Amino acid sequence: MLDRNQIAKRISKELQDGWYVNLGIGIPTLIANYVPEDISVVFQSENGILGMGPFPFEGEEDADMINAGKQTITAMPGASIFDSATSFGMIRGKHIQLTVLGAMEVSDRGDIANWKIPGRLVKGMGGAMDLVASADNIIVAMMHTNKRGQSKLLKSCTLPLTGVRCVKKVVTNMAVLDVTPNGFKLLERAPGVSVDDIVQATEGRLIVEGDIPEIELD
Amino acid sequence: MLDRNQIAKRISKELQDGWYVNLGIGIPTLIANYVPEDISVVFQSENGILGMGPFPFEGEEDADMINAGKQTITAMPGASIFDSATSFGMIRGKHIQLTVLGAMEVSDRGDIANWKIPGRLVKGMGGAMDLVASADNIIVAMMHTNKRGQSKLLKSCTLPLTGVRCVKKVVTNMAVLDVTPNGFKLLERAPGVSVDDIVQATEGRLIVEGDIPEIELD
Amino acid sequence: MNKVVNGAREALEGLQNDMTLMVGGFGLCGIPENCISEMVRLGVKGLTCISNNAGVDDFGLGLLLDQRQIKKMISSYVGENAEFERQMLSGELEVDLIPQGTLAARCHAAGVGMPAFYTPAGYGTEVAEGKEVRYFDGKPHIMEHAFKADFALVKAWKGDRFGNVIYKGTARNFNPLMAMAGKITVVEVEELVEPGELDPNFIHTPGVFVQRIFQGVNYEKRIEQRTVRAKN
Amino acid sequence: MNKVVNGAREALEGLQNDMTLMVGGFGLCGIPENCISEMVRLGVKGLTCISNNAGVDDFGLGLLLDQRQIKKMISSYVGENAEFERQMLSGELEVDLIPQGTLAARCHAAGVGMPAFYTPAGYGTEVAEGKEVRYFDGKPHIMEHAFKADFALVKAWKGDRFGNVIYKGTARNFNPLMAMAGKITVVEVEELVEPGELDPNFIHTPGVFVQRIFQGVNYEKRIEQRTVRAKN
Repeated sequence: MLDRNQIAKRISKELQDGWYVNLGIGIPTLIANYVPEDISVVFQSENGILGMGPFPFEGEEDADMINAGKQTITAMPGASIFDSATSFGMIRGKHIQLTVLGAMEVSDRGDIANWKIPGRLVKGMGGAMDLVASADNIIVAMMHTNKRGQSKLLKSCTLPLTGVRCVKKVVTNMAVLDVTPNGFKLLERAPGVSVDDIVQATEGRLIVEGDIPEIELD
Repeated sequence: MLDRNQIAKRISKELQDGWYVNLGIGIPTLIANYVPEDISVVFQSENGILGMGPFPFEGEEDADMINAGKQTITAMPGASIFDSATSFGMIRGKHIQLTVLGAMEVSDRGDIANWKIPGRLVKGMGGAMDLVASADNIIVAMMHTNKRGQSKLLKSCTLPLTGVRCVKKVVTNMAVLDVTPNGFKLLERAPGVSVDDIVQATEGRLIVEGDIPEIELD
Repeated sequence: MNKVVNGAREALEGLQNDMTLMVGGFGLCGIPENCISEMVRLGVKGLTCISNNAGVDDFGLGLLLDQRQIKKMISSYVGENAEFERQMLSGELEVDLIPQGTLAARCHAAGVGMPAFYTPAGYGTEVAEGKEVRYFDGKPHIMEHAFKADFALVKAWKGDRFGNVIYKGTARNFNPLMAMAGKITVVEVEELVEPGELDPNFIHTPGVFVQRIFQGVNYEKRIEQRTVRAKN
Repeated sequence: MNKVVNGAREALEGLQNDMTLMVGGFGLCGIPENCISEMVRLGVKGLTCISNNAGVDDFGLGLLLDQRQIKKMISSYVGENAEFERQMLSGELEVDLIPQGTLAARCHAAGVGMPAFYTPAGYGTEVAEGKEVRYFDGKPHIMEHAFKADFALVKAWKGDRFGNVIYKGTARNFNPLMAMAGKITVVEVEELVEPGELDPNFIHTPGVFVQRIFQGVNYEKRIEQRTVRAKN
């Protein structure tokens, strides 16, 4: 099984030099810690900055410099700042090469649900619906099952949707899977996790072809 | 009869303190020379500047500072520069209080034709269609009749339209007229021009009520 | 031309019960603190607020929620304060949740005189319910409309008496969009400067969009999530 | 990340016959002089050019017209050169005239992923022929679509190797809009600077929109209407 940091590290291997990347809250945020040293990527925060840098040093926080998670941040050399319409213009206009989001459920057609649980307090979708409706390359980072052990990779989402047919890849604590027209295609399995374990933990259509290698983290 | 400068001077009396104003090419451009001293207005040029100032001094021309007529200009203190989408955003969004344009024909419903003569070379509408479709306050500055003595204030325009039901006021060499639901309403007549002269020179519906004062230019 | 007014009280003249307001800011970053305080003092009620978030319990729009001055919130992300939750769950407060990019675009559209546009955001979700769906290049989009707002309340960094303003850092966010969209746009700035002091080439909001401007006072600029790294 | 290429030749790699290009500038102000010269050298033919104007006889897009490289112009105002007139009247050149604000908005829409929008401009005129008309608040609007362009050729003042750029004065015009809208956006700048030299708070076009950037050479920056007043 991978932990949250290992999921982030595995996803960091998908990054390519020169990409602009939007990372959601939670596990996706951790990916910034694992960018391979030989490539350079630019992080967008949808509240209006490209070239988001690390957190400021203590005492250097600026209330006017935050990310979409409302955390204080810094700007890298070559950063740019813009309004929210331009920010989502970049997103809708497909200028961002990769979006990584958390999810409550993903369907084997690539539908995603990550904003609302009926009966519970709804906080809103923020920028998630714009991101999933627009980006060509969406990776979901999440646990394979929920706290009750039920699969989060489903035939159909049961929760209200955030977007339809948009997720391209899912990286969980158990596996790496592509979303294909015929369902989830198992690509890699976590160390110590068997194909059978994954079959058991996946409710949606699952394609297993040939030998499934272990996830490599280094 | 008014000359071109007098038409401009008469229209300048319509200006109000604090207004943002877009002046078309030709007679409208001359209005900038007659802004009353006790008011302040800001001129927009739709290629992307608010606060257009006078022409530069000889030797101080800047190829990167032009107006929509492609003339070299200067910027006033408090000017701002922006892209063409923002510029026409101001126009469509009704943030410009007055637009003054020339015209080939105006109808008594407020239609305007000023961009195309079939059979002649067509240069394009530039920003005129956006301006007339958007502005709430459009004044046309033109000669009352064409070179063959035919009225340019018509029942219906004969030339391809630039916009429909948009002109609010017409100031010609002969008269000042409002466009009302019942046609042109004569407000003022030029020195030496009789009401009868105006009736003769106006093909569209013309409302003449009571005494028509002479245009005052000072 | 002088759009300078003498503080928030004069800036909000004409603000009445049941009006619709745009309120700039993202979280607590770039919010019009002076205008919000003045609305609390005024006690206007029944407000509809278009704002990305709804403040926290004792700051930002939370102050208006606390006094039950807001009838409806139009936001993309809310619920970071307990009173908001209580009012929403009890049905006292109407909440219209819309995608953040659509929120931004609907403000922008209002400012630039575009009554409607098509966006892919929200297609296939409950956000699309009742809305026109249309395919462009084989991809479904939904039609969204420009907002209308009686007042836009905007926070900027510096501004001049013509209403030209600039923003600082990510405090820009929704502010320039809302500045373009209010019937009356009020801007509060940290520093009022003379016309000519701001470089015309780097104005974020041209004065044409602004009706009233004033220098704010006592900015708290509270930080919601103070995250730092240690210096070694 | 390095988007810097070694001049116009490298910047236009992949530019082929029959492509659609956006070309920045208003009149001769803010036009990509280096890219235009390179296109003449390349001899690409059958181009569709989206550009507010079409240059003059011996400068700007007039240079491409002269070599009959342009099949179609999409502009708001043209005909300031004799060869253009000749080609248009003889039917060699297709010309699509559209309102200037609509031209700007269709570029912007392309950049921000909005496939269509409604504008009042052109309603009731031949521009509206064949287009959907829709009433908003009782006022008629027509539906317009985002452009598509294989290349956007942009002229800026300064830029860094991430593609962040700023424009100078009214040479901005259509350039930032087109920069957002090209499948491949090429920016030529008067001065290439290091990342960090441009203030992040005052970038006109964030680098994310730009694929290739280079420092141009030999700018002529011709003035179309030199208007001055005498010093006394």
